[in-house]
Amino acid sequence: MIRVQREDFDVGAEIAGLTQGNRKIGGLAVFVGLVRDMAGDRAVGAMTLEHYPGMTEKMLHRIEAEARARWPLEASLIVHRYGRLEPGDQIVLVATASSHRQTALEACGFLIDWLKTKAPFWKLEEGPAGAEWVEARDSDDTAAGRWDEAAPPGGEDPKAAE
Amino acid sequence: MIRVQREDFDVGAEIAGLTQGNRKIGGLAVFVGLVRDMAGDRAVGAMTLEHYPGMTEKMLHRIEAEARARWPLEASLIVHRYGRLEPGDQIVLVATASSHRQTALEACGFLIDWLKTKAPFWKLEEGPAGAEWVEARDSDDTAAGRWDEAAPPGGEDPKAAE
Amino acid sequence: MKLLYFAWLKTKTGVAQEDVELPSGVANVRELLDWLKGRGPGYAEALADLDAVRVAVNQEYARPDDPVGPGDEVALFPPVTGG
Amino acid sequence: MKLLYFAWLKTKTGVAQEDVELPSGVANVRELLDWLKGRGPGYAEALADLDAVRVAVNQEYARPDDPVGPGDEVALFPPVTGG
Repeated sequence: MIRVQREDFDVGAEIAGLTQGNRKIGGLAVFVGLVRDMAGDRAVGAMTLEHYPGMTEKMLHRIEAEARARWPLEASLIVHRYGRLEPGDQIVLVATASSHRQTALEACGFLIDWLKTKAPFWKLEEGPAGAEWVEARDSDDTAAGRWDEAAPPGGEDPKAAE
Repeated sequence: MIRVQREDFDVGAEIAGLTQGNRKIGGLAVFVGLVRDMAGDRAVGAMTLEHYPGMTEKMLHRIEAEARARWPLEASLIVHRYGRLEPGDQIVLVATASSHRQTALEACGFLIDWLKTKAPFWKLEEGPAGAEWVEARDSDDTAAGRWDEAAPPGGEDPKAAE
Repeated sequence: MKLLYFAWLKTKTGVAQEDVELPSGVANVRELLDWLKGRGPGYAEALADLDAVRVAVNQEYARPDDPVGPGDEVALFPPVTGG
Repeated sequence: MKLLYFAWLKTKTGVAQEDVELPSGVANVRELLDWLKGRGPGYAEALADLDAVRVAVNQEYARPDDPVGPGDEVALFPPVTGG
């Protein structure tokens, strides 16, 4: 299941709903991304998350489907917020449940890595010198690339031009 | 922080308490272990978790300290239950928070892997053929062994005799 | 064709969304970007470094040689930074 | 010495906890296990496969050559299965 929303989410309620009544689940892995008050050595007062409505949902559905094709999951959930957020606010929730813990943990890591490099969101950070669009990090591409060996999805996130 | 308790825990409340007021946290990783209604192909009606009071707390503290020595964590928590549990019940909670997501995810995986092979808990499963002590799995040793390369802790979990 | 711009591509072009009529000779992503560059200084600046530009055609990531046509929705944006 | 038994080691020995007086010649974990084996059929069965037995001395995992003494708390248990 995926959701894109402006409102905050309740991690406890989300994961309770996810595992409710499924007695095959032995392990639940969860990742929550939060707004920090520093980006490198720059203070961040707040940030605004822009996204591409329509394509965002499409990509999140696809990323989730890819995880479920790679790992035997009993349940999975991605919730991503957009709009203005302040330090301490929750940005994204990824949760995966499986009969075995390694499966849940791996799939959770995969989802957040892929989401970071494929879902069309952009962060505008408000710092002391004004608002700046956050630059994508090579380390995120590297992290996402770790998952390419197994079964490259093909055709995603290429450069638009050389 | 570590806790060993008979009572259930509230994941939402635990992680809210863990991240509360710390604006340096960019990523929170959580693992929850749950009782399944099957163990391999055997139905499980319930299980009882026995532990070694005193040594359990000592080992959990040490495992947590090892994680914090290896990764720059802003917060960490292990809660492990004992006593009689039924399918769907929560057994263990591991949570790690860091400024970066990979740090939190790796430390979370480390904690649950090490806990599984080092903390003195034993599961007695009640199946159709009566109660059976769960046997330790080689795959858990393998999973825990993944973390040995970096900085072997030394002296833990040896065999008592050849 | 419907064009969408996000993040600093929107700031630099000064446009979030526009409908354009494709001139003849614009049949793929590369040709579309070349044509857009000539539409004004804002576009030229936004598209100066194509390594920093991602393109989606009908909400799918697209490559330079992928075709584009009058009925398409084409989005231009920087590498994503969500999560 | 205080001895503790957990899981199926407790079931087989029939004892959860006991205080024992060490005979002379029992100064390390290996010697302790050898001596315990001779204390009755339950002990012999529990300690038949030492590969399946873990030992903690004063709540620290111990090896066969580690010393044990009268004031120690020694626990015997199978490989752990928590988490």
